Amino acid sequence: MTALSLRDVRKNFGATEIIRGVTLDIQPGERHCIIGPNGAGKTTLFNLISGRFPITSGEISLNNTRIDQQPPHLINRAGLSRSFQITSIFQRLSVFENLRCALLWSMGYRYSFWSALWRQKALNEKAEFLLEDLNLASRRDIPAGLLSYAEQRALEIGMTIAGGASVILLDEPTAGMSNTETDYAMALIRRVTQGKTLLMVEHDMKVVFDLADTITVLVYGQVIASGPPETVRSSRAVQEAYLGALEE
Amino acid sequence: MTRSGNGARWIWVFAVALALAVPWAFHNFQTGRDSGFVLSMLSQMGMMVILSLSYNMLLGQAGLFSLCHATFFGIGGYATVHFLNAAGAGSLPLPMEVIPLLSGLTGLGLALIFGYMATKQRATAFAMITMGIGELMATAALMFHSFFGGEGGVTTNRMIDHSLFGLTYASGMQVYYLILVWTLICAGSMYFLTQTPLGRMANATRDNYERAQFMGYDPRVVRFLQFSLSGLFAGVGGGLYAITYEIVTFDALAAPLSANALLMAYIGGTTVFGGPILGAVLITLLQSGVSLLSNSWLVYVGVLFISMVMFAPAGLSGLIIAHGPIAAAGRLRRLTVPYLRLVVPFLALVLGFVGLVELMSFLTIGAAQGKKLVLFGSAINIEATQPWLISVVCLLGGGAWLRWEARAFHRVWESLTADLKQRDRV
Amino acid sequence: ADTIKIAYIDPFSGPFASGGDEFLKIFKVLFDRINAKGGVLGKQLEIVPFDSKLQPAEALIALKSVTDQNIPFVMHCTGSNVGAALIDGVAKHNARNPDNRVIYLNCGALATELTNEKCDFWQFRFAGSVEMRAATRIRSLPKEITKVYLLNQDYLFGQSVQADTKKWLAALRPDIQIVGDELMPFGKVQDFSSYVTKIKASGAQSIVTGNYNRDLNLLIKAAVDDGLNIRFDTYLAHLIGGPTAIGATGEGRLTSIMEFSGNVPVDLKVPEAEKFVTDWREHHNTDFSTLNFMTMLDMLTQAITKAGGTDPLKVALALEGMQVKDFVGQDNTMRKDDHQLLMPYYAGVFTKDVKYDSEKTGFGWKTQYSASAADLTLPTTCKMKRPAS
Amino acid sequence: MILDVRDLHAFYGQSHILHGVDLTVNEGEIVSLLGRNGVGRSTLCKAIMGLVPPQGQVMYRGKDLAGLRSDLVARAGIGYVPEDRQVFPTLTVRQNLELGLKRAGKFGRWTFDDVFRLFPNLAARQNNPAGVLSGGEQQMLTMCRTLMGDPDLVLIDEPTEGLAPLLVEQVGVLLAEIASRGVAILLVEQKLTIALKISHRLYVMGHGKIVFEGTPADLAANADVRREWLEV
Amino acid sequence: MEIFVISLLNGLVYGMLLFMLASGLTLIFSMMGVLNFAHASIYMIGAYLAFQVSRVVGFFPALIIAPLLCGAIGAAIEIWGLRKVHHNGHIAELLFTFGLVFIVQRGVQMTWGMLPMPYRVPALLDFPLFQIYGANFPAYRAFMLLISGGMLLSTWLLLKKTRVGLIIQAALTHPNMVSALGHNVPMVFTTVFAGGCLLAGLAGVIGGNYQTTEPGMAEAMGPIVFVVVVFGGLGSLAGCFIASILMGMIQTFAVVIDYSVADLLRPLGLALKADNLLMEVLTVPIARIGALLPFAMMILILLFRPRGLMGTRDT
Ligand SMILES: Nc1ncnc2c1ncn2[C@@H]1O[C@H](COP(=O)(O)OP(=O)(O)OP(=O)(O)O)[C@@H](O)[C@H]1O
Ligand SMILES: Nc1ncnc2c1ncn2[C@@H]1O[C@H](COP(=O)(O)OP(=O)(O)OP(=O)(O)O)[C@@H](O)[C@H]1O
Ligand SMILES: [Mg+2]
Ligand SMILES: [Mg+2]
Repeated sequence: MTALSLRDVRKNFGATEIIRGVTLDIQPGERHCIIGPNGAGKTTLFNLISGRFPITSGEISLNNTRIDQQPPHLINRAGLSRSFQITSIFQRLSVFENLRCALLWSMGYRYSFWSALWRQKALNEKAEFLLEDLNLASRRDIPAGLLSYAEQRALEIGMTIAGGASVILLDEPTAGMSNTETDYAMALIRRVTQGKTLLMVEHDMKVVFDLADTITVLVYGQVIASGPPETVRSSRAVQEAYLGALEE
Repeated sequence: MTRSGNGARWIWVFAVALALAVPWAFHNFQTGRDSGFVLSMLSQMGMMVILSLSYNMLLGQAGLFSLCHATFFGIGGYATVHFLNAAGAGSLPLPMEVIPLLSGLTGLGLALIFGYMATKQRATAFAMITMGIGELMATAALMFHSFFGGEGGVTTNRMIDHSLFGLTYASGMQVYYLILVWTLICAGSMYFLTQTPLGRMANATRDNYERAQFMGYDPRVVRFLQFSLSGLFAGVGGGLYAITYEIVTFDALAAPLSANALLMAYIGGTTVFGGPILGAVLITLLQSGVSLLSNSWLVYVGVLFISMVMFAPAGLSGLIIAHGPIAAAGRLRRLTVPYLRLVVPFLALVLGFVGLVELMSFLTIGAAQGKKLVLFGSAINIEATQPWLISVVCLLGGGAWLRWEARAFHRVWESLTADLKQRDRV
Repeated sequence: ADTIKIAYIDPFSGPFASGGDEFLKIFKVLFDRINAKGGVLGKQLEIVPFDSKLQPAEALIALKSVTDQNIPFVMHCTGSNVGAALIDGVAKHNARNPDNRVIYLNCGALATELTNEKCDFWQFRFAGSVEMRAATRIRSLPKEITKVYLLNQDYLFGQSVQADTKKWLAALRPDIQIVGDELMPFGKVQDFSSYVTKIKASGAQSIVTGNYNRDLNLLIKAAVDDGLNIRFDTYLAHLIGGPTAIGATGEGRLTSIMEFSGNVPVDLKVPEAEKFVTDWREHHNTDFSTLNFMTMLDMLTQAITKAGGTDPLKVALALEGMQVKDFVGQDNTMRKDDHQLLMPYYAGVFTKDVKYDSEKTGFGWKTQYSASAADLTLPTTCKMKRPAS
Repeated sequence: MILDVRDLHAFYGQSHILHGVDLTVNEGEIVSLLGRNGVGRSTLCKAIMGLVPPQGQVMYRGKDLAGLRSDLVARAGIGYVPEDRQVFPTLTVRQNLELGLKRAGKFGRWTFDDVFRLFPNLAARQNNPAGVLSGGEQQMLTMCRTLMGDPDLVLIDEPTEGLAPLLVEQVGVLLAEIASRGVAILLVEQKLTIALKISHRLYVMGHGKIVFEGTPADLAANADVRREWLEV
Repeated sequence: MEIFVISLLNGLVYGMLLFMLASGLTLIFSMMGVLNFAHASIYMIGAYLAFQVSRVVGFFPALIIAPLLCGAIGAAIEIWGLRKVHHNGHIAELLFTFGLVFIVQRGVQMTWGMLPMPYRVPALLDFPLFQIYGANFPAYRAFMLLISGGMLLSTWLLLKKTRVGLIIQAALTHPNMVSALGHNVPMVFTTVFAGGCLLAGLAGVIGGNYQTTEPGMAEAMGPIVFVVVVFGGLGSLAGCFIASILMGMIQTFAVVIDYSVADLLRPLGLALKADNLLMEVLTVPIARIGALLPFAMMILILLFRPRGLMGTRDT
């Protein structure tokens, strides 16, 4: 049983093929990092998995159920949640409301227009708890759009994991963070994704090698290597295509 | 939070008390007669409050720019006429007080149908679909007589002789209180809706519909439900319209009323729940009040509108809210003098502008009527150069002066808010 | 009070403001004329205008304002939709406030039903109903016409015109064949060439139409451009702005049904009225055609005098059945059964061959046919409820 | 000295990105600006160009350009090659290049022929919409488009980002060619190799400030700086 | 056949008139994303100015002067108004133009009064050009076709062939980049808005005497032009052109069709009789609802193609 599995997934934008046959299996509980040069198609891959774009061909399944023809909200309900490379939060809502929104569906409120939010104790407690967890309690009532960049990223992560999905996709969660912020964010991610399946895109090699159980290298829409960090780091092809320039 | 929350509560209490008391301020205790005009205005305000609040469920809360909101208001009105006629004929055994609920359900019914179509899209495409729907319905209302009564509309008699409280609804006063109660019910329900999961997700899809999708919500369903519910309230508003005027014509669902809903919500401010109420009151005053004074009232509405968009995009309520932090810090007094300094040049500007517009319109339109131009209480000879000169001077001088004072005001404001920020940090 | 106030509700803003403004101008002159003669019961008449914005709801709000100010008379001349609302509003107000009644003086809401099914004791209509106009319209059609095309606006007035035209064609001119009968969207058609094509194909000799303003001007323009050589037998081409917009293209083939034109006193040889016309032309660019307004005010002042005050019920009773001679000496009667003014109508043709032209276009209305009040005494279906006292 | 940036600050809304940057470029010089992702190098370029409102001084040949509209900055003689390429996708390659010209038909140091000689790929595609070009070709196009405007100083932001090694070589050649025509370059780079190879001087940025300044040799010698501010 | 050919011609002329108005709107709408509700108001101003100017210097100079004046008005609106509300989003821009509609409407009434203006086709063009099935084809209509053809061509050239066109197109996707290449983007936007208003003004000059010049003319033309532009699709001049002609044709042909839905059902043996709303809907002949068809079509196309007929991006 795999948590997430991709079978020869392809994506064309017009005539150009961006994702050229990606096959990938992610085991439950695995921490899987995808690395690769800019424009390799990592974000596109996330977009395909999460249903933002339809795939051109191939197969994607979540917990052995096909999800590749489904709209994003159904995929989410099936237990997959993602974050965005470009921060994507509800700008005008307060931090607390952002988190509460992220909790709503999973706690069974659906489209309810008869239950008053302020009376939902369990919901509010959970949101407050998350707020503490994310270290955002002091910013509780500030519109999310006014948070600092790092705080927004933290909120983004918080909203992604709030719904309690079993498979989490994080797109460059630490992009634009300072070293200490990055360390903090990584600790947070480690903590909140305990026992979940994590698929993450990241450029920061320190983070990647620290966190990942498995690394996949994507170059021009193709997987050129996949395996435990040591194997990937020592792979010739990977060094040439991605790590080489850094390592001299 | 609690402090401003309490303040807000008192404002509501005050507003309700005011609404209860106002008609008596215009009551003539000697003759025992009410002011019908004032009651009509107040009643009109009541239904417009419902209309603009329900419109803001779309524009402000869900980010949906609808151009057919009057459709649901109007259909509620038409249906109510038929309900009232049936009730009057004895075939609908319902008391008057409950009938607006039926009107609302009619609005809801139609909103379910049109909402299903329109909410398929969002942004401009949504706006254009609703514009089309509005035009279709307005034209249909003129074309199909059995339900809409053509151009003459359909009439009814609200004295159906069936009331929970034994009221006849012959007098405008009784009708006004009926409207007030329903307005409070609607406003309360709409406020409640903003505090429910659906209301919150409407805000969320407004800010970022894509993210909402990745949280398990289908933004289209959110839009659809929000749209339908706003149709429900608009329908109630239309029902009250029918009860007040006892006639509904196609004007009740035509484009100008849709535009009015938009104007009221925007001018009042879409970001705060109560904003549209301010807008509804102001616009009703302008349309029914100022239009008694000047036939050029449309120009004033236009200019007010443009200046609001340019200088106060958050609307009246936005302007008020901006003072919140300063008031909370107890520094409001420091703004008194700067405000007072704005008043004189502002008045000069307004005087000049109004003067010029009225002189102009009297020169070309009014002069032919042989009416005397009465401006600010005194008759004015439009042939003389003097009034023209004064107006131009007021306009230009006031404008320049106001600009200058506005800059000074801006500096004071900036320093105040900067101060507050400083204090926040400490 | 030292003046007798008469409220006047009509559109003064928005796209239809031209009508209200023009009528107000006319009323101003007519009021001055009465006041110059000493007013009524020693009091001056004063007109108090209210903007209806051509919307029933606004008109009803204005009506509240009127009753608040205890103004006993309300005039209203534009829009049958507003007229219907006012009849209803006034009736209900009077029933609910017997101490503060008003009389609705309808000077131009024309739909026939307003003095038939919808008639009311408190409404007096001082303008010919569509039916009266239709009767005049059909009678004035020349003998040689055998094929007509009906084109009307798709709303209350237009439909009314359509129905009554057909009714009187059948009654008076069975020889005429209706080769086309059509309703067009009110104010929405930008291009009439397709209608013209249809009309041409039908072989009609005349378009009989209740269209006015834009809907008439564009129709005639399109027809003339297409070289359609046909008559335009209209109901309302003489309305303000019509002659200006139509201009030379209407010469000799445009006709209209009107209450008055500058050339009527010339034909009838009434120097006093002719002088009024020449005075008018000196100060105004538009025509004076609403003689019925003058008749209305004459009747109203006589009724007030007879009632000895402005009590609406007494004035209303005085108005019922009142007979006066109008400015050009013709008989006018306020019929008691339905409160419809029985008045003469004139059919005029647009031509250079007149003494007084219209709107300084060089063309004016030459009377071709006139129908007297007696001719236009048509049956009514009105079943009026009359107040007990 | 062609460019002298002094105490430059910049913000995105509430977030303070540049915290007082000082930096100079001499006539005809190639200067590299290094640093990790997100330290604010691109923001510096944008602030110089006036695409982000700058606070501080941007002296260009003795004139302060800070706060000017970006088209005026460009007309003063600074060219800008953004990191995200920003080709105009619906326009053809040739039209893209034409837009680089400040006035129609007014060529300076660079002509269509030059460009097409240097990059035969572009010549072959000159009538294709730029949107269909490969990433590498788009990068070439962006640089050439800026050069058509005949700047005396170009700010080039990560020209080798996401390019295959072969193309990276070609970029090196182009940079040399640019410098040989007397144009000064401020090169923002992540890849040390190319920067060390071609630049005359280097700056390293960290947390919105300049944390190191020196020659390539200085940097090569200073392992601390490399470890702390550059390597992963 | 006869009716068909003539209707075709009529539809073409009307379509071209629509296109004259729509071209300016589509320029503004698709370039700047501004839903300019005041477009028809500028059209009206154009007609009035043309009337005023032509009284002094004659029609043909007015044909040039009036649109230029409208362009100047447009530029002023952009510089002192629109530009300032731009950062508040499209709704603010739209509401701004909404306010303008009121002001222009009353402003025109205050300046020229309420009545139609005697603005007529110049004598030089007031003759039938040729006859078809006995119907005249007036020279002025040919002149209109010529002008609108010219507008199509010049808008197309402007967009495709000149650098202004290139800059506008480029600024749509990457305004900052265009600016960094040394082009003054705000000025380009002013130019576009002014250009759109100029086209509206030109349409006013032509439409003002083809139809009538009166204070209601803006309101009459406003909605239908929006329909054309949205139906055609944002950013597509070709779409706008096709939509104009299509709408012209639809409305023209609808008038000629006297059938209703009930007529279609009758041969199927479904004789309907009742006096209710549904019956009324079914028995309305197409000719009566001609004016509604464009709106219905717009709704339909947006439901299934939110970018319109040939739009390059979502509306
Ligand atoms: N909607 C689209 N239409 C056309 N091309 C696209 C689209 N989205 C992405 N691309 C192209 O697909 C390629 C891969 O993009 P993607 O965003 O997946 O890269 P990435 O690996 O996430 O890069 P980065 O590390 O910069 O985030 C790029 O060349 C991009 O231009
Ligand atoms: N439009 C924006 N709004 C808010 N923050 C931004 C924006 N653009 C960039 N930032 C943030 O500003 C900081 C500096 O960004 P900048 O692009 O200048 O970095 P850089 O040094 O060029 O890095 P890179 O290697 O990613 O190009 C980063 O934290 C980035 O996330
Ligand atoms: Mg990415
Ligand atoms: Mg960068």
